[in-house]
Amino acid sequence: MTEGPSSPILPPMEGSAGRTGDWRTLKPVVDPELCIRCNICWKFCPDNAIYRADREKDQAISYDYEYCKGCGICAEECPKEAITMVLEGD
Amino acid sequence: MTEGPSSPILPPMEGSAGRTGDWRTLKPVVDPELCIRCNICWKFCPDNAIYRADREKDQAISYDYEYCKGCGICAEECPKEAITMVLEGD
Amino acid sequence: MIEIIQISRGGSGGVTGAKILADAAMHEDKFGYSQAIPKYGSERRGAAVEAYVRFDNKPIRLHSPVYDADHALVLDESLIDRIDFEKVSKDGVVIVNCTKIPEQFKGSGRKIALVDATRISQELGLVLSGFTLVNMTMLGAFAKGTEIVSIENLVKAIQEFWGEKRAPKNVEAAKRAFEETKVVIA
Amino acid sequence: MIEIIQISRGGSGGVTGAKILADAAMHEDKFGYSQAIPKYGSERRGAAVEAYVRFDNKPIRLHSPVYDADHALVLDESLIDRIDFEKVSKDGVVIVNCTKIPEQFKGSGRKIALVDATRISQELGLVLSGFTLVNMTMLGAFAKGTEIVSIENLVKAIQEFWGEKRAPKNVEAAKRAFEETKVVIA
Amino acid sequence: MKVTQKDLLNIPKKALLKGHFACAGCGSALAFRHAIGSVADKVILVVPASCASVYQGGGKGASFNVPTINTAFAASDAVASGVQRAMKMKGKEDVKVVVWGGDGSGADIGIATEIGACDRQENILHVMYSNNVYGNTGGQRSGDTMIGAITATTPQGNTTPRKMVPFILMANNARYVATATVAYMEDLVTKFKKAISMEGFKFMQIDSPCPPNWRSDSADSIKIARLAVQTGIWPLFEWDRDTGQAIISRPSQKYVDKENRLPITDWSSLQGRTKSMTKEQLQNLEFDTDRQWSFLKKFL
Amino acid sequence: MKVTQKDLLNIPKKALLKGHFACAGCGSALAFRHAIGSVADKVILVVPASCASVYQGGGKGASFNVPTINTAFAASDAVASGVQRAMKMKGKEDVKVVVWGGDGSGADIGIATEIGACDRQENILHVMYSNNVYGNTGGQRSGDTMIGAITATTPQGNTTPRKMVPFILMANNARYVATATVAYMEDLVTKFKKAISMEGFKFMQIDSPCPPNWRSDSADSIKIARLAVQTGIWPLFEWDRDTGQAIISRPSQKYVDKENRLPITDWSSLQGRTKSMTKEQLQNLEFDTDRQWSFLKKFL
Amino acid sequence: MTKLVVQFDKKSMTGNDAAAYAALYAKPKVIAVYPITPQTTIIEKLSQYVDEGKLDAEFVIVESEHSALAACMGAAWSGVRTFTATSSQGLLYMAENVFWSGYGRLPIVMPVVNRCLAPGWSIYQDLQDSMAFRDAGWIQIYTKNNQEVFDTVLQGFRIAEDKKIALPFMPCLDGFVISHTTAQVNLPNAEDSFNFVGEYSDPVIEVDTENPWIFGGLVGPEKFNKDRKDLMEAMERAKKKIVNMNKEFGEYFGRTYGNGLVEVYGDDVADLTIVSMGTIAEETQDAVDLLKEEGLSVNELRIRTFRPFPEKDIAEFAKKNNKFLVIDRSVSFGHDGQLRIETEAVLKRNNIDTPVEGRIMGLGGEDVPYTKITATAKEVLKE
Amino acid sequence: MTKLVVQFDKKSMTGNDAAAYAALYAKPKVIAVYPITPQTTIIEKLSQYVDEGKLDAEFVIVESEHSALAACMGAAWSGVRTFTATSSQGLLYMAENVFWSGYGRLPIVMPVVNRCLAPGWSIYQDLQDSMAFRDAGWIQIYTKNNQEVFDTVLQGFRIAEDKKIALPFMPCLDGFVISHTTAQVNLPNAEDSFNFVGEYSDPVIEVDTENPWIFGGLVGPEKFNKDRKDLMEAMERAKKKIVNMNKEFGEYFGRTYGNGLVEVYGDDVADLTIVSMGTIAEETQDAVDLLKEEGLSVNELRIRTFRPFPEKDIAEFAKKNNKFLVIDRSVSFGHDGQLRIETEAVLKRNNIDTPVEGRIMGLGGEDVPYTKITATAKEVLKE
Ligand SMILES: Cc1ncc(C[n+]2csc(CCOP(=O)(O)OP(=O)(O)O)c2C)c(N)n1
Ligand SMILES: Cc1ncc(C[n+]2csc(CCOP(=O)(O)OP(=O)(O)O)c2C)c(N)n1
Ligand code: SF4
Ligand code: SF4
Ligand code: SF4
Ligand code: SF4
Ligand code: SF4
Ligand code: SF4
Ligand SMILES: [Mg+2]
Ligand SMILES: [Mg+2]
Repeated sequence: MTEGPSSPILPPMEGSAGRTGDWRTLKPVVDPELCIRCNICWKFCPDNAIYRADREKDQAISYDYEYCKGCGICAEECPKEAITMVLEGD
Repeated sequence: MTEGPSSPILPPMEGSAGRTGDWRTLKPVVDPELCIRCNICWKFCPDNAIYRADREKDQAISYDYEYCKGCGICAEECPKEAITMVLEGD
Repeated sequence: MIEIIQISRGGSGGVTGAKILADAAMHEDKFGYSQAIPKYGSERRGAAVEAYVRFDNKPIRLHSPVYDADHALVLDESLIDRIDFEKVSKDGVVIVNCTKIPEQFKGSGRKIALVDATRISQELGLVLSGFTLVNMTMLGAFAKGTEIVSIENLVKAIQEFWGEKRAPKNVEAAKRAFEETKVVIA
Repeated sequence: MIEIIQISRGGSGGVTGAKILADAAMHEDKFGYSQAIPKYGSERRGAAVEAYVRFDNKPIRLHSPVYDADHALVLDESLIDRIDFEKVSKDGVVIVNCTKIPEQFKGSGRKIALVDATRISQELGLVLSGFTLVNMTMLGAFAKGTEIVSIENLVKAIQEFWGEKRAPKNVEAAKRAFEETKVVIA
Repeated sequence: MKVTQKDLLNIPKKALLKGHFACAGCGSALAFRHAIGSVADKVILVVPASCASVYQGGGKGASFNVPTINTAFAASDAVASGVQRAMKMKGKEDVKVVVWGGDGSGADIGIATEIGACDRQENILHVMYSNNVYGNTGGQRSGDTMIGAITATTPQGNTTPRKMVPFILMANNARYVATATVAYMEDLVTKFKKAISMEGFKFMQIDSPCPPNWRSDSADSIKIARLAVQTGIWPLFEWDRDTGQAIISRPSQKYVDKENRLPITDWSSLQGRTKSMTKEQLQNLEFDTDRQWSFLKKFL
Repeated sequence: MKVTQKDLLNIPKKALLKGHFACAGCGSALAFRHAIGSVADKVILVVPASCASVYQGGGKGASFNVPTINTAFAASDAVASGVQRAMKMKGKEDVKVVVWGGDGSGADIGIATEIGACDRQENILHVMYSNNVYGNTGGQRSGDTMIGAITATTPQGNTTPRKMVPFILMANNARYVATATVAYMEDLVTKFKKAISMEGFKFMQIDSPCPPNWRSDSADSIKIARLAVQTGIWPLFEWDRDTGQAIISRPSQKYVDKENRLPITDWSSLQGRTKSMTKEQLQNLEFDTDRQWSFLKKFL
Repeated sequence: MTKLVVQFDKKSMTGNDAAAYAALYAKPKVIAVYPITPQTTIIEKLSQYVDEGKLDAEFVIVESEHSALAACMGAAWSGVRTFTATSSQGLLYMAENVFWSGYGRLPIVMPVVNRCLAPGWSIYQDLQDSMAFRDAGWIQIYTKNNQEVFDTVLQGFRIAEDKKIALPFMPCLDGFVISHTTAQVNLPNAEDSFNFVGEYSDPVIEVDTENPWIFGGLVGPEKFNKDRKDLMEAMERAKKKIVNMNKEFGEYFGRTYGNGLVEVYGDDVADLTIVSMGTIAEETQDAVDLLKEEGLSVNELRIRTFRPFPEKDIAEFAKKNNKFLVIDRSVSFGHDGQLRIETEAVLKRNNIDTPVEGRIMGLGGEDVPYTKITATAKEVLKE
Repeated sequence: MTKLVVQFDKKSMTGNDAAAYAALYAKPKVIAVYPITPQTTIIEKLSQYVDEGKLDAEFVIVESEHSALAACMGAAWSGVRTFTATSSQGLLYMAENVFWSGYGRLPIVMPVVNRCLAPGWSIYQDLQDSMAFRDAGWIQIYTKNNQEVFDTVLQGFRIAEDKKIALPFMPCLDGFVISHTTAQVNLPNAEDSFNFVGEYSDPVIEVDTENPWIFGGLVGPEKFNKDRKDLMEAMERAKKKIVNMNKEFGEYFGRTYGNGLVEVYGDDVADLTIVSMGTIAEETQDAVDLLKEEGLSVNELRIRTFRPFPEKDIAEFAKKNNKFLVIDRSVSFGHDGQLRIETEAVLKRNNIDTPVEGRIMGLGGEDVPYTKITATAKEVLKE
């Protein structure tokens, strides 16, 4: 479609809304000790901002703070209360 | 609405489509002898072109040929086959 | 240019008839161009429907109804009064579906082409849901009465329109009418 | 005419704040006319939102955003860089929600009004679905920092907007900010 | 409340004046005559584009003897809502607002408007007379066209099942839903009068034979409609939100049991649009009929 | 065919790229991430005006990693039909066409288009994520708004029952109809994959929490959605035309029996839009919930 | 109408609030609504008024704009005052009924909050939406600020409901820059406002169970042309009505907008006249002042009423002036800006030599600050 | 394009048949239809072609015009040739998508069979319907007879599908007087016709599962204006394309229509030039001949292409001529006939003194015979 008309066409792109991590007031922090690597938090993150836990490598989840909006769902849904929401910047 | 705008407004009127009896090719004719005054034909006439039979006055149905379109429903539905469709003009 | 007005009843095939008449004129060497304009409205079965046909030897650029016709085609005798014959040329032909000169024309000196189209059509089984299709029949009468389209070209047009299967009856209707039509001076 | 640019985060009440600031300016005898223009876009909670406010002593006929502001209101310190301070008057005041002079302004010679609006608002319970509403608080700081609207008129505007039931907390926030705001030269 | 033939004879109003523009043998006009005639006055009609916008008249006068507002094709239920709300504000809550429209507006282009009015529980009655086609434009397929029926846009016969608007509105919580047919006029008028007496959104669908588009003999209109009931193609029923229950109407009761139904060909052979249906088409029509019955039976 | 959490973990595609424009805690975005992510490629999305036209991105780039056509509010199912038909003509019948839209288009303005596509048995899947309001315009009442919920146009709480689009489409002979919720993601994705594998018109309605319009804490999105199931407000089920039968989905099975349901207030108290509901409003909501269950039970 | 010393309350409010106030004060009986940005806050406000009992009206929350206008049409046919509002795609979606209301002579008042048309999606302002309906038989007035929105909506009911006019009325206000911008409005009280508008007691049209007439049915060419001719004439009468209404409003409330049809700003004669509509026209006033300060001779002719199009007023002003610069915020693609086209046409028709330049600006929410207007004016002056 | 000695078959057929033939020969892949008088016979014919296997296309019988055009849009985005047709209320009902197709640059071909707009109900011809969409970014050509309908629909696909144009195409034909009137059409055979149109192999736009792009999403003012500017330029390019297409069509099929944009009939210079469109323009040719016979100097400028508007061609012709009489078959209520307005505008813009008279005729199917045209011409000549 190289010579086509000028009309609104967009390619996929990470961060199309910018660094959405900026939107956060509260920040999720995981306690790797408490985390049982169940990935429920990962499943429910609307922003895909959680790096999966890996049971085999015994790795807890971690965050992509660049994009995590701090909604708090992960903390709410974690069965082990392994995630705490802390004030951004604190 | 006397001084209102000029817009399409119509009053009710008999014969708004003209003398629809003209549309007829076949014409229903009733045999008053056979007619049992049940008024079924009257009921099914889409053109309201049948004058009701009157049991008390012992009167058979009759037709408003000015408007009867000659559809033939009355003849078809008459339980006594008291109505015949004849060629118009015959 | 030849201009024709036709009146028929919805259901009797008038619109198709006008179209086929135009087709036939197209085949005439002396014309080559034609037009058929149905006047649309509430085209209910049985209600009066007008149509206009023009023949010419060059493309026709008019798009209006025919106001002053040369000939008139009346597919149903009872509709005669719907046409304003003041505006139909006295030199033209009036083709009517009936057996004798209608009252209205008596003494008019008009050339009337008479044909019992209803009977012919019915005899040929040209009946659809109770309505007799007199359109093709009346075209035969038109050919005979006016002599401006030949029966050959008319038959050609009918055949093209109806296709192999349905043409024969319709052709037959036109031909029989062509034979049976009587031209009289009223 | 005085022109103000405000930046805030969706959810912190910036748009309402700008409106109430305009209301307050209307009550000032020296102005009487004002305007508040929120810049609409995808105003998601947490996303940056600009708004523009104008004060004047005659009806304002401009409808464009403020390009060259006299003063700037920053409801969230992290948003400072979203404003092009090249275009904000050096003689004006920058009102920021923070406790010490932000890096960006150090040595700029700018007049900075500092207030810990987040704390004040939170202490007063001005929190909605997790978001701290610093808008009224920052207006108190604006009044103090710029001295172009009086705290009285600000309070009046706040009261009018929020109505009897909800006004007190908001008034309190503005008043406390008015007291606590420190104006410094950076 | 059951209307008898006697009641029909004492029709309170000549709602449809003679000499109108409907084709000879038109079911829709017949239904109009009795249904609208049964409610003497205080009725306002709202009519979308359809045959009813033609047979109501034009030129110098109208065949409809009831105040009527014509609307755009998809607008009627919303216009009717506006009329009803206005009447309410004027303190004329006794005025009944009736939409009289075809299956084109009722099942296709206007269905969002209709569902919207139903959702808002507007106090109106929508009568959808169904000739199963876009009659006014010359007989093209509508969402209510029967499987296998030839229309101007489905020259080999329609292939999709009927959009059962009554079921859609039952699912959407209408106050009252009913089907009717001109063949059983007492039943039709009974339902109409019942519907109009209720508060909320009411809907009726009426089987309305249409000789030119069904390519049928105009004399057969009633016969065909009766056969639609007897073959099971046109189940007659009522559904009331208050009970959540459907009731099969008397004329159809016998045909709940498939055994008792007449063969579909009794019905299809009388119409040019269906008489040449293939075996497969007939099967599909039967299948779609069964689907309707089985849906219905869940609500008995 | 049942999708497990493992399957979710092995999600074949990042359908929704990070850094998108949905609000924090958006259920719709979450549903998108898993549902669209579950079908690696050969999907074309059609998106009507809605929050999805915003959170898909703009400016320089898009968060949707799937080809997407934006349409007018009421046009999506027809545009999707055109896309699917074109793909068919191009010999690309393996391409799946999915409408991803809100309850505004799905239940209100676009419902005629949707029912039309269903009627034609277009081979498309319509996913209606429902946040029960017009989210994109700031939270006005939609046809899918719960009784009693405060919206921008119903400041005292909505008064009309929900327009149950799934039921409407069951009545209209859809190939497959299902409800789902972000709270039970495996169930959601299972249904989505099932739907997309079928031929014909498929429909799914997804309960999609919306913190700004529900006036709820973004952290509670999943909790509220789960409670909607547990209180019976949001019955999870599937309906298949082939069987004509509805199946209550696992997470909802326990709540078929009203006894087992949690009190509605467990759900309503978490949301600003519902927490001040009057007793009467609560009763009406319960009544409407019962209505839905009783409709559903007829198809079990 | 008795003259009153009307009390005002100076309030700051958005343009949409101003529209909602005017609607509230006119007491429509049926309001039908469907949301679209940037119109939404009008209908949200009205829903509050109704909910709070401030306004006794049927509030119909419909499922689409097509139905919103349709419901108003039903109410208008029933002879009650009625109101709705829309924007952009919403206006397009109700297109059939927009024409129906115009040609059907239904006195509905419907503010259009101007927003551009998709695609691409954009919620920002230009005039493409309402301009697309300039054939539809609606009166269109383009407002310049919040105050004028209130005043115009209020006037609208009286203009529309005049039996000699009987046309629907579309007050247009620029999205966001008016609709969502807070500014001062001198708000008369509810009673004075309603007194000005008056009760809608003698409807232009009214369906009536006592008189079973048919509305909007089949017509032949003759009747069709009669109705259309009356519609054209009603538009002519509307010009007078708008002028009178402007005057009367002035007497009553102390404010006028030019002569109601057009508004001149600056000197009566100048080297260059800027012709425009909406907020650009108000911003132009600052530009005119600035240019004057710089010693340039520029004035402004604001077209307030676009339908009916004020041919005479434009022609007369052009006759006295030297050059026109028309700024359009919309385009008829494949030709030019609509205001330019029509302005040129009336100049031609009236044999006026004043040359006309045209610029299209501010599409899709593009900002048009006075600096841009002054720059353009200078450019054109130099030519 | 190789030149061929193309064989014709002279056939008599209605204008709608001619449109259906052209569509058949162009082999669209997706056809979506919704009936409305007087368009119906086009779609009925196509349904037959598809049913009989003469045309291999998806035939989508939708539930409204909004969806008819929407389905075509989906197909156009998918890169296949697509066709629909509509009229009057149907065009209004699809309004949102009409604009969407134009601004979205979707090369759909959609004949509009011109019919007036309700209320009252009338199915007869005038140009009010398509004229209302002159802002929508569609190319509009108004045909004068059945032959031109066939030719124009055929040309339409190539014009629309040119990547440099990428605009939807609306051939307009007067209801009944063209659509239902039988006249002669020189019909080329299917193969030659298709050869002329060519395969739509390099779509202007194409959604693609390999390239997950987003079509028609959110845009800011900058991108918005870029797209609109390109649309304006595409309209300019379309003028050239239409001229070339007319020429090429002439070489191929031996017929042209003026220069494609306008067509002059009669002498190059005359005392009076009648300017009109559609069938009135053809009927005018008879009027011109007649007036000439009577010794009056009258010629005709038929506007074939209304969008893009042929400014230059009209201006040039006006420069040579003495007086214009514009006959409009539609009105922008509250101003004047649209063709008159735009003609005046371009004359003004080009400083041409030729005076312009205007007449509105033929609304709602009112007949406009050449006698009426000659009478009007004489009246205007006398003034
Ligand atoms: C928007 C729009 N599209 C199309 C039409 C043309 N039209 C008028 S009536 C009609 C069909 C009506 O069908 P139905 O509702 O079934 O009523 P019937 O004519 O069969 O009585 C159509 C397609 C129209 N008037 N408006
Ligand atoms: C014809 C038309 N009317 C109104 C709008 C404005 N509008 C855009 S999105 C929207 C609401 C969408 O609601 P929903 O479909 O539930 O999706 P959500 O925003 O909740 O995700 C509205 C009203 C529009 N774009 N087009
Ligand atoms: S939900 Fe909790 S336990 Fe499970 S992976 Fe996340 S942080 Fe770990
Ligand atoms: S806080 Fe919300 S956005 Fe951030 S990682 Fe947790 S679930 Fe994702
Ligand atoms: S149906 Fe027959 S028997 Fe009965 S009233 Fe009529 S004519 Fe008489
Ligand atoms: S033939 Fe038809 S129209 Fe005539 S009376 Fe009998 S039923 Fe009525
Ligand atoms: S076409 Fe059918 S529905 Fe319409 S008037 Fe004729 S018979 Fe009645
Ligand atoms: S408004 Fe609701 S649905 Fe829309 S993006 Fe925000 S959370 Fe999601
Ligand atoms: Mg029908
Ligand atoms: Mg929603």
